[in-house]
Amino acid sequence: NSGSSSDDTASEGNCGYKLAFFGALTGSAANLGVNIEQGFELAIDQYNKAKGSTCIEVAKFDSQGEASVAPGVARSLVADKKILGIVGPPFSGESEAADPIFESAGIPTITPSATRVSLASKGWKVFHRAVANDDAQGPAAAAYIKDNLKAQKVFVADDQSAYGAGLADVVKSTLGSLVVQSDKTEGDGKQADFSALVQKVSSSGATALFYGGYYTNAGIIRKQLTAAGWKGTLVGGDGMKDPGLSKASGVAAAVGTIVTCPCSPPEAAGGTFVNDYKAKWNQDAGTYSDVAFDAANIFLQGIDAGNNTPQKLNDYLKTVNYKGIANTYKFTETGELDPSLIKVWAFKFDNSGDSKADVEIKTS
Amino acid sequence: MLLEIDNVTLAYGRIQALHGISLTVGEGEVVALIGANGAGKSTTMRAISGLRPVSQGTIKFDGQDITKLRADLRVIRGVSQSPEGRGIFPGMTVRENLEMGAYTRRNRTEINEDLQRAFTLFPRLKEREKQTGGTLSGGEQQMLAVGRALMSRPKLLLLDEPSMGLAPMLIQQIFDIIVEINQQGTTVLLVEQNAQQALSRAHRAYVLETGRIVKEGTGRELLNDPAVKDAYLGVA
Amino acid sequence: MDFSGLIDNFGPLTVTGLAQGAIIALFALGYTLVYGVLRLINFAHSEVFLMGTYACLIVWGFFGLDQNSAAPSVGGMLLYLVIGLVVAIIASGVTALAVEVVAYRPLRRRNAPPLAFLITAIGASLFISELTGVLTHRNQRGVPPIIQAKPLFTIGDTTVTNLQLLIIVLALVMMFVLDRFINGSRLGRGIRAVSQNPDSAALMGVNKSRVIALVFLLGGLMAGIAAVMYDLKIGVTRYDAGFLLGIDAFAAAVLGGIGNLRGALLGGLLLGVLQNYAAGLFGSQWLHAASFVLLVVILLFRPTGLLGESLGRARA
Amino acid sequence: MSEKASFRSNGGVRGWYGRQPAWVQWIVIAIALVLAFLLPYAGDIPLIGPQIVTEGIDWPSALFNMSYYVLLALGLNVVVGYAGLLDLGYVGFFAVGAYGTALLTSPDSVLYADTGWKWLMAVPVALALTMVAGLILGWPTLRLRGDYLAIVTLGFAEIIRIFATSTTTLRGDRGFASIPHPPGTWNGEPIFGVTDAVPYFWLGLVVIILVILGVRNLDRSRVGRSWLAIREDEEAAEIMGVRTIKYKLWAFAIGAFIGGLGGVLFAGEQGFINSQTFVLQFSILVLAGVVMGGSGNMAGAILGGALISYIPDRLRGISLGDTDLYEYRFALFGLVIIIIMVLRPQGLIPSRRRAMELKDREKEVAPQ
Amino acid sequence: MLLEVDHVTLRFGGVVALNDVSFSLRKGEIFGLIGPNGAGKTTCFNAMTGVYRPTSGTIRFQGESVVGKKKHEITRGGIARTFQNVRLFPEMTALENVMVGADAHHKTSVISALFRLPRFWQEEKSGRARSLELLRFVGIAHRAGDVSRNLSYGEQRRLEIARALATNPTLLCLDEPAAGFNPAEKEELLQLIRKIRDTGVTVLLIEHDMRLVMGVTDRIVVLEFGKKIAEGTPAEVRDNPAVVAAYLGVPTDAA
Ligand SMILES: Nc1ncnc2c1ncn2[C@@H]1O[C@H](COP(=O)(O)OP(=O)(O)OP(=O)(O)O)[C@@H](O)[C@H]1O
Ligand SMILES: Nc1ncnc2c1ncn2[C@@H]1O[C@H](COP(=O)(O)OP(=O)(O)OP(=O)(O)O)[C@@H](O)[C@H]1O
Ligand SMILES: CC(C)C[C@H](N)C(=O)O
Ligand SMILES: [Mg+2]
Ligand SMILES: [Mg+2]
Repeated sequence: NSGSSSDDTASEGNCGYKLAFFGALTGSAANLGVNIEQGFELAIDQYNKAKGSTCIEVAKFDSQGEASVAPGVARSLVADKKILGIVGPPFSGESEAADPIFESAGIPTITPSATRVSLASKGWKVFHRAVANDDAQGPAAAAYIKDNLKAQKVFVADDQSAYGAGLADVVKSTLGSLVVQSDKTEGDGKQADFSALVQKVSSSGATALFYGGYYTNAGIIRKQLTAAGWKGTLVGGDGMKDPGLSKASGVAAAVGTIVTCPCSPPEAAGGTFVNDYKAKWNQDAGTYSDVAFDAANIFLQGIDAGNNTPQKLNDYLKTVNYKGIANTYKFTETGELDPSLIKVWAFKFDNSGDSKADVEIKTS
Repeated sequence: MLLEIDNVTLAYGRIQALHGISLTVGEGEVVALIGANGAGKSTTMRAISGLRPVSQGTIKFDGQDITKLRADLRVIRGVSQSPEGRGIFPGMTVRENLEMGAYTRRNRTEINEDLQRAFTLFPRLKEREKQTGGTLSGGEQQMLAVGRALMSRPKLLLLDEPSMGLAPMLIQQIFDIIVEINQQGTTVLLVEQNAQQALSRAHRAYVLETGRIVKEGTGRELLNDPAVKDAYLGVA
Repeated sequence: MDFSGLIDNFGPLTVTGLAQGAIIALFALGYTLVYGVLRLINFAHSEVFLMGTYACLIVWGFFGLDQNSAAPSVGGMLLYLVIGLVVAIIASGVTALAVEVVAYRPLRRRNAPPLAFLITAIGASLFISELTGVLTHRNQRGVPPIIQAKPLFTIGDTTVTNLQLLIIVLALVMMFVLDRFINGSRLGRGIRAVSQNPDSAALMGVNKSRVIALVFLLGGLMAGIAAVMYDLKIGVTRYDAGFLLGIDAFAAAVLGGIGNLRGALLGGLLLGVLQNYAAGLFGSQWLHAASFVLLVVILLFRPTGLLGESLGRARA
Repeated sequence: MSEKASFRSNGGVRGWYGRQPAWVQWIVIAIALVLAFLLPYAGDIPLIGPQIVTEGIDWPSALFNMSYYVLLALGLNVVVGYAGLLDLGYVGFFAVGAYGTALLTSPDSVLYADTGWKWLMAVPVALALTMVAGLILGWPTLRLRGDYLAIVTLGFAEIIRIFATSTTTLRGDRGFASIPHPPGTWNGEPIFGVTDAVPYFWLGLVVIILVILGVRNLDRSRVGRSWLAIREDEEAAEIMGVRTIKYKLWAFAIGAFIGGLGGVLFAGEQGFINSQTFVLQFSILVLAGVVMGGSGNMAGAILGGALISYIPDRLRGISLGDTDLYEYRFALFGLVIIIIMVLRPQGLIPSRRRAMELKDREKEVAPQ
Repeated sequence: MLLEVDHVTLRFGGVVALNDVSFSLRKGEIFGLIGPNGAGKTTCFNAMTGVYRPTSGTIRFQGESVVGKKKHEITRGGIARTFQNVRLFPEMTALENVMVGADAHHKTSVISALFRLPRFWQEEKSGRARSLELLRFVGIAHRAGDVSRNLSYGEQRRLEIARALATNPTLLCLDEPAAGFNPAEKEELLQLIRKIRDTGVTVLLIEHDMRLVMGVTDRIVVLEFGKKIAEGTPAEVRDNPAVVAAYLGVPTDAA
């Protein structure tokens, strides 16, 4: 228990607190939530191991990713006075419902993935976003389609989720006249027969389809497109960055599918993260696992520095400049990631059935 | 005895409809069951055909205990009922209704013969052959119900107020038919409000009052019984 | 509105719509059959279907087939198809019977009111689909390429694939067989009798329990076939696949006249095609809305569906 | 002999209650009410308290959730239990109430510039809107019977949801944020804040009590009789002079009103709504609640409504070995539904009428 | 004339159930409608009470056409009926069944019920009293609190009459009320019908029991195959050879 800190007593005194994960652990959106939670828990685990004791406890709160469930769960979270900080909520919708409660309780949050632009403009002092918002991701995806795929005809569709539609709108306006046609589908679990969309895409002559939505729908769409003989490329955002896509569509159909993400490749994550994660959870780190890992470490570092109330921890976040495995983090006044630190990467599905880093996309 | 009912009680929920009745029907007999509204006549019939479970007592048919037997299995043994309220299949045509009566039988030619017999007995049904049962008039439905019950060639035919809703001319006819069927070898248990007719055709009869059998005798005896006359035959 | 979206794709949308509609129709038969006899919506029928979608995947899995496999030869294709159908039919049939025994029979024994049946069916549906959800971690499961869609022939600018043709023909054949059975056979007459007047049916010698079980089983068989076709057409299944398509199937059954077999076919095909047209015209997000609007409009003019109830009673 | 005698000769708690003089009955009611208001503090009861309260979700919030579920169950009970109109899309009215409130009060709404109202001002308008929605649904469906009605109501709710998802005015998944809370301050603090759900629960409770009184008055009157007659034999009812159309529409409108109340409360508490909430499963759950509790009986509907919200919430945080039961909550819930219905087909607290009916029917099952 | 059936024809597809039938009822009489099975008697009731709409012809009640009117309007207008196949509200008590009928003329609105305004109390009380009285009148007061499903067939028929009377009809239409009654009970029914008439209600009676029909009616119309074949006093009709041939047959004991 030598500790790396020069101030052993302080860090001893800073034990007995909790950090919380708030997000979907069950329900149809659980996959993304679990990825994040596992990254978060791994960080705390390693911290506690280093300390040799369970210094900081993990508290998990399952919101099911649903806005209607979130407030009640959030209230039970804020009732726990030992909680100093929250990683989450992962989704934008539940953030809208739960963040006001965290705000009024003054508990700092770092979301590794809720990318809706407007979240930062609500005046919440506890809100921090460790990734770029949709305004950064959309143009990047568009740039990739234009510059890397060199597509002349693009079809844009989305699933009408706040996330997917927002992204698709940005892509559409950025691509301008390259967009030959567009469509909207119903959301996850509400539609399985996409034959009308497939037919429209095939007959439009588009060589690229941008789909704003989650991997569940995207997998089916990719499969049905291939079955109908369409040979173009499917492009999507972070919501599609999950091996689940190829599990549904079959690896062969998924190969070549491009997903963008305001994150860096986890395999590029510094240190031993990739292996540690695999060792602990017996599965590969997923989307935003690394960011969640970083977010947790930001809190841990803050606590180590003696910020043992939510208030202090929140103030600490204003000053933080943390170099993690996925990125370097610095927050603006509104809690956004400092623009200079924003990274968007393109990933490509390959024969392994998962997406591998392709290129970092530079917009502008 | 073809049918032996021993001390049967039956309740609808909290309402005790039969308080231990016993009756017998011999092979080849026509037995009438008369009684006021709510006496339990229809209930007795339902107990015999198996539409309602009895709470106590036994029902024996052809020497075998059928108290706990399912209704459809009783049909196979030879019990057939034309129920109160007619119970025709409203969405089936008249012909299909009649054919349903022969559901347990396989011999097509025999079935067809019987079908023709039903049409001869009730020419009206022949006219309405293709009309759905639900659109028949009340009396037509009654004819259909009786005709259908005959279609299974039962050993024991249970008729619950077969004359109900029939025009006077047909009432006469239906009792003639009953006698005819009986002469062809079918045993009949008959519930009737038209006690005059029923008693004069029946070999034997029972009088039911509030779930109990209060009298039994030959048709003649009861016809001339002053109490019966007073209560069920009306002042003529 | 996007008229060109509809007109340019009219032919293909019609064909895929018919294929989807055929699946819906097969699925809908289960609702119609059970409704015809018991006068209640078998809410758990969606899970009867769901079990079919998984059963064939599992058995194909035994042959080492998964979503990443290469397409089998023609002989293999036929073999796998038949095996898949048989297994799905068994799974769906068994599920249907299980639902009948667990959720319905005890209530029938107690002469329970109709709403009670509806709710136990909902309970059974919830139980099966949620359990499937938990066991599969709510993940999708991809379907192996048993039948590689290949264009068979072309009419105008519309190509019809082997799969589409198979689905449509299979649905028509099954419909025909079922229709003959219900309207032509003795057991079929028993079914109709129980549906119209259970007491009288018993008085005719019809074994009600057997008829009811039979009806569930028949519905299950059809759902099993629908499930395999669904797998092949959609390419993916998931714990909520039954619920999702179940709503369409229920709507189709009602549209055609619930309790009416031919109505289910008509309703299914109509719904499938209409959904595709609506998706072409207004955008895919309106596909279900369009089908419900159609349903409401048609029921306004024909309160008992397009073909009316035929298994059921005509006049109370 | 008389009507009373045969209806009241019931055993059990209900029989006991029925036999008490009026003042005893009032005291019982008063005690029950006080206890209901004290529910948020149930956790403080030694021993059993911790068993009752929820773990993964804040207990007062769980209570509030129960309160709007109870409201929905009460409203649906009018439609299904009293008038016998099978409504599978009841969530539609809940949605209309919530969206009505959001449109009038949320800064995200296109109407905000013109209205920008407080919650309380929006309530009457939103409720009027739901009643209109009830009539709009009711009118075309009047001629439909039984299960045809069921699918149309289901479709109606789906259409509402799809509209909410797909039209820009209703903002779909983006939803409406910053919906104001109910008014009032206490010691300078707003009564209805974000972190404490107790006041919301109390508000819900007050609304529930008012609804109970209103529905009870309707039930025990010509209106209730007409509903019952329609349920039993619609044509005969009409031939006996019952204006079936009018009473069916009233059933829809009243049901919609109560559902709308639920929606209004929900919006006021959450502060944020989007189209994800108003899914079909929700309607089906509420229906299950009503029937499980005892359709046609308010006490039953209340219990059923509370249970469908409480059971899943209570299953949070309970683990069996390594598995968190919460994941299985709906599967377990499905089992619970089957078990309850098989054991008590008439519902947990049936109306006397239904209880008798079932008892009678049970004895009439033919040999099988 | 209280009720005028004027050249009414009613077809169901190929079946002509009523064929140019005309007759009329005077206020205060007991009028019989008889004829063989399937002659169109029930259909005639259904046309009068708005269940079916005549293919052609009109039906006027108190000078006003009832064709196309809603069923409940016709009932409030003063025509009440019973059904050939009893149609009560099975799960409601006998008393409640009758109260539904009594409600036909009540004015309690949803609002007054909701807030228990004075009208509610007043109508509820008078409606209940009147319903109980009607149950006594038809002789089943002792079953007021039983659900109607549990009554025997005969009791159900009486209850139907009480329910119909509760709507305060000017004209009461009874469709085979004596079906399932034994002669003694029929005698009671006969008295009951007279009693009803004596309260000022006109009665239209369909019945196959000739003793009852001949004993109680003032005038009779005979239908056969949807056509009117005779009209007149009971005595006239009884001796009409067409009626004897088509309907009565060789007089037996009962007739
Ligand atoms: N389905 C039923 N549910 C409850 N009680 C019933 C039912 N059917 C009959 N009863 C009751 O059982 C008793 C006997 O009725 P049942 O129908 O057997 O009489 P019945 O002799 O056939 O009379 P009727 O001449 O009127 O047909 C009556 O008191 C009646 O109220
Ligand atoms: N909806 C219908 N469709 C076809 N035919 C019908 C319909 N309703 C009645 N009918 C026919 O019209 C004729 C008259 O029927 P109605 O019920 O009026 O006879 P009724 O005089 O009352 O006879 P009953 O004395 O037997 O009750 C019958 O032959 C019947 O089959
Ligand atoms: C996990 C992510 C796909 C979530 C998404 N970016 C959102 O804002 O909702
Ligand atoms: Mg009887
Ligand atoms: Mg008639």
